[in-house]
Amino acid sequence: MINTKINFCGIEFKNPIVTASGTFGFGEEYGEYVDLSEYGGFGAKGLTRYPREGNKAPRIAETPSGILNSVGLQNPGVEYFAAHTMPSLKNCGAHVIANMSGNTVEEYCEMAEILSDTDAAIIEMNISCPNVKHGGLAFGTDAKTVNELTAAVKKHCKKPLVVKLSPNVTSITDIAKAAEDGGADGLSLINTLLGMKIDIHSRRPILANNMGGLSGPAVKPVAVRMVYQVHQVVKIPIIGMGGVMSGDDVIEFMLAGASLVALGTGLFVKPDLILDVKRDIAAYMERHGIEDINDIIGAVRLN
Amino acid sequence: MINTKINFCGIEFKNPIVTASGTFGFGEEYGEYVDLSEYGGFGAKGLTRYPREGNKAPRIAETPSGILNSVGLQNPGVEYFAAHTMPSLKNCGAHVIANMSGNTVEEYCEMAEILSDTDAAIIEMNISCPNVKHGGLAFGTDAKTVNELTAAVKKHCKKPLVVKLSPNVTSITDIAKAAEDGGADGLSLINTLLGMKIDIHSRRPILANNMGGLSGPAVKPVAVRMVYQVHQVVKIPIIGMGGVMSGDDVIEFMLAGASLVALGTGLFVKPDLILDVKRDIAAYMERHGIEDINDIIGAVRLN
Amino acid sequence: MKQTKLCKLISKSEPIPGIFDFTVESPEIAAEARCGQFLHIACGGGTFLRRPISICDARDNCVRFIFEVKGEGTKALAERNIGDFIDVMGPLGHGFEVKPEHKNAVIIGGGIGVFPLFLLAKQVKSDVFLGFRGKDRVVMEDEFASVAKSVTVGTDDGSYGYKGYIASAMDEYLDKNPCDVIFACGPKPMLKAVKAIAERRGIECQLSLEQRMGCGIGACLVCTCESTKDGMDKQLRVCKNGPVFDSREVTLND
Amino acid sequence: MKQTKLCKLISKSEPIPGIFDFTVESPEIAAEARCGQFLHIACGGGTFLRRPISICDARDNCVRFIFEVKGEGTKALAERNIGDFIDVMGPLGHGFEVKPEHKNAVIIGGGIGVFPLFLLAKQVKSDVFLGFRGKDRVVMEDEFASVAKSVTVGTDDGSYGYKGYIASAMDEYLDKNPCDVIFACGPKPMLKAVKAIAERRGIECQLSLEQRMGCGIGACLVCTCESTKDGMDKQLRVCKNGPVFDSREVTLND
Repeated sequence: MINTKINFCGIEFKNPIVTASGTFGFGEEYGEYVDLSEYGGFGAKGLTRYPREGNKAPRIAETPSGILNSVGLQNPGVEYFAAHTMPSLKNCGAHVIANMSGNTVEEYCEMAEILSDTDAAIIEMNISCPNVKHGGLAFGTDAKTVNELTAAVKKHCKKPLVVKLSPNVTSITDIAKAAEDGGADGLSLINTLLGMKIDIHSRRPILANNMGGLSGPAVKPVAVRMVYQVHQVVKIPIIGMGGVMSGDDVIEFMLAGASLVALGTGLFVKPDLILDVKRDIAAYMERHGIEDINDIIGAVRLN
Repeated sequence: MINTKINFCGIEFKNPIVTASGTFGFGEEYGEYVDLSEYGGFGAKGLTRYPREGNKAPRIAETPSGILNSVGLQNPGVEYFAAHTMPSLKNCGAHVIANMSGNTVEEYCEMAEILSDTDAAIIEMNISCPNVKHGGLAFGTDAKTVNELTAAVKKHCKKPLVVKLSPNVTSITDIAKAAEDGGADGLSLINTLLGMKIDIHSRRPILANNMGGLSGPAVKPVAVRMVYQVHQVVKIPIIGMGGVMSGDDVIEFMLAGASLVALGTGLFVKPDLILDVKRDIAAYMERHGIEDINDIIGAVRLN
Repeated sequence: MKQTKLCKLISKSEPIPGIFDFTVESPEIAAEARCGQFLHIACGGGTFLRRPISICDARDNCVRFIFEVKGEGTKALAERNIGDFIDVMGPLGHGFEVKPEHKNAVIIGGGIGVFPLFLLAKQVKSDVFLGFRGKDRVVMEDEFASVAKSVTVGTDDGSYGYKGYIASAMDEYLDKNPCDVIFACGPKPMLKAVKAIAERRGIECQLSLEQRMGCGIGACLVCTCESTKDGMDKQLRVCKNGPVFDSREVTLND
Repeated sequence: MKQTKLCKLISKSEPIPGIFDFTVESPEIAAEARCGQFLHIACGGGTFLRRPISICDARDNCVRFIFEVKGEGTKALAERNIGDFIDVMGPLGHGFEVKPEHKNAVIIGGGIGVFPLFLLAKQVKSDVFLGFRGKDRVVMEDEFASVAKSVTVGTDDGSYGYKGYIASAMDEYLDKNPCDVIFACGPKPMLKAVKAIAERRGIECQLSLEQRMGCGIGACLVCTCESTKDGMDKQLRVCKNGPVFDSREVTLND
């Protein structure tokens, strides 16, 4: 009998498969294709302190083996989520990873408090947002800012705090260590790579927001590399993501160092991807005589 | 009659199509498929001060819509190039863009001097190399280092100096401005994104060097974004590259701000890609009534 | 649970150049399909995302959809052969709502926007207006004629039928005839004109919209259109709240 | 100028499960092809790079190649139908060198490494050794028998023919027979064994190597193998200097 249970930040996940925030709504739509209890957990749509309408459309552009998106954090706000959405998910059979984005340190702290009083299992903090009080530079691109933000939020957070890292940085390991030093209980990576696609006939970017985040299989090599690098320098566990399309991809992220792995853009192609993934993982474990999936976390050996 | 001539750093290119260093050898092999005179110019294999054997194989791994490579700068050294290779290319009908990588500032300066006395049209400086005297951090990831390196090399360089930027940085515009302030005559971007691919069965990275550079259509949205961002903040011209597979892709890079556009990994799939590209560009110009290709450089308008 | 389905391609034609008329076998989709809904199709050819393609007809355990080759995905789809299996999600979305009070219905379609209206036209005996760029792009006229009260075809260039925008033909018709609902699908300028006409005349109007889509089921929030409401209801999901909307719900702003 | 070619697939079979035997039409490639050279094939199926596949035979304006389905690319290639056009570069690389002094030639192949040896076997009357994992993986025995002096087939598991590694069968043969050249293609452990045997016996030996490739023509320097020389000649290009090398030129180190 193989074990696929993972203890992540003290919480038991029945399997290592979760979903990436922003690709899965609040579970309702994909729940019509696969029972949510098939997942170890799922990442809920990114929340902000107050409701947001998001960007104008088009919000998506297809690229080779990937997509650009710029939804702009359309969401009903953290209070609505706490009062209405989370209660309805209480018995869905999978852990809910709430995801929050803030304009200021204060907003992050307030959201952490609100989410701490819900049944969300984990609070994931998206730090790829512009820091409004400091010229709009993204929180996630400066190690000191990440450290201070994490430390501040941690004081208000009664749930495991996972910091979601932006890949648009010179040194992912510096940012990861800063988050760990600030008290993060876990890390998730990678968020999207910033990209742009131009319609050559109209001479305008396809996205109404001009630029957007690249995700999908195209970014997987960058994601695997960053998960590997981060796993080498931190002790806290990692949620790996970036272009997962199969169970083999999940295994690759786990070998690189991820304890949990998120499906994301791949769901748009295969809404029942989790079923293939679970079958492939079981086959891989059997083929290689692996009894406990925890044994493969970070088990890659360099050449 | 349409004009496709581009004046780049004072040198006239008969069309904006060049090739990315490292994908085209020294022109010999692809010259058997398409006469080199079809190209505006071509980027020669990256040179180092002394000959290098490069990394062990495998040096390539396929990824979704791209490849990882880690050749490790195998090359006969700059002196061999100056004495033997460049003379044989003198009448090839296209400008040669020599490309150099150094371990130290001094090596870069010596190479610039040696290459200045050849018939290379342009010297392209790859700054994605580890700075051996400073803990091995890549020159290209720190703006101050880039500025100082560029200024130092510029003093030894009698040809237009183009600095090739690494995309593995938090702010590509900071690095670009640092190179411009240091005296760069032009910029080329993007170099490859650092990535990794693991063989899940052997649990080892596919590349003997473990990590490698991601190129191909997968990275095009990142490349177009960076070319656009850099074009907004510098006055010097840009060679754009990253996943070009068609004339439409060339146009996209030019709209984003590139004056020349390099074919690279796409050549592995279509060795005669330049012919398709030139045909598509002519068709685009005709369709849109564009008489001078210079009119589209940086002509994207934001939404 | 809903599922993606591998549906066998059983008939294929190219009624006018670049427009492909496919019929696939799927008793489940055929039974569920409502007029105005769409399929989300994995086209192959190295493209990543599925392509939303409207349902044209559904009967005898089969679903018919007609699409234009616009890019790599639709090109690859067009190259499929009879007997091949096509990976389909659907039927998806909220289609046209036919109500008992719809006694005098008008259907108006422009270009490739006529295809999603056929199943509706079979269901509601209507006066149908079909607009095309020119005579060589006219398609499905006879099929609509076989199920409609009347069919008026127009071409922008006047090469066939009514000369000018088809919305004008409809507007002239409405001057003299009763109408309690307009169903429309077509390019945005046409939809804007139809919306304006309907609102000026106080006629209920249902519009089928297009937007670049991701998941197709309402989870990813990329295919939004702007509603006339504010706050959290400002952005509606074309794939889930639509693709068919009451014209008073949406602004049609870019 | 050299060109990529769109070659029509004119025959296709699957002699053993997962191994596909293709023949494409191409007078140019058929005329140019030398034994041991390869084709660089755009397989489709969303894969990016071409796949190098050795030439098995060339005659009557046609080229034959046999490949194993190993991943997405070869899977997509295997799904091509007769009449389809396949995008091919080639013939590429430096093949086997047959010299007048090769009076007593031995050919040894292992697994899918037997295919690149067939055109050679037609050209040089040889004693042929073919090794496979087991009886159910034996392929092309009859074809080699029809052109060779002798054919010895072995299986690792002893289920057919010589029991054990085929290099050992060859070594035993060489104890009793003259030989002035060995041509080999197969998995690396087999090549290492053959190289050792040839060098111990002082027999010329030509090895066909494999490596993950990029451009296929020698420009990108990714498909290197380690030579026995130093400096700039340390890394040889499998696609251009090879795929066939004199065994004394290469180390076969990983």
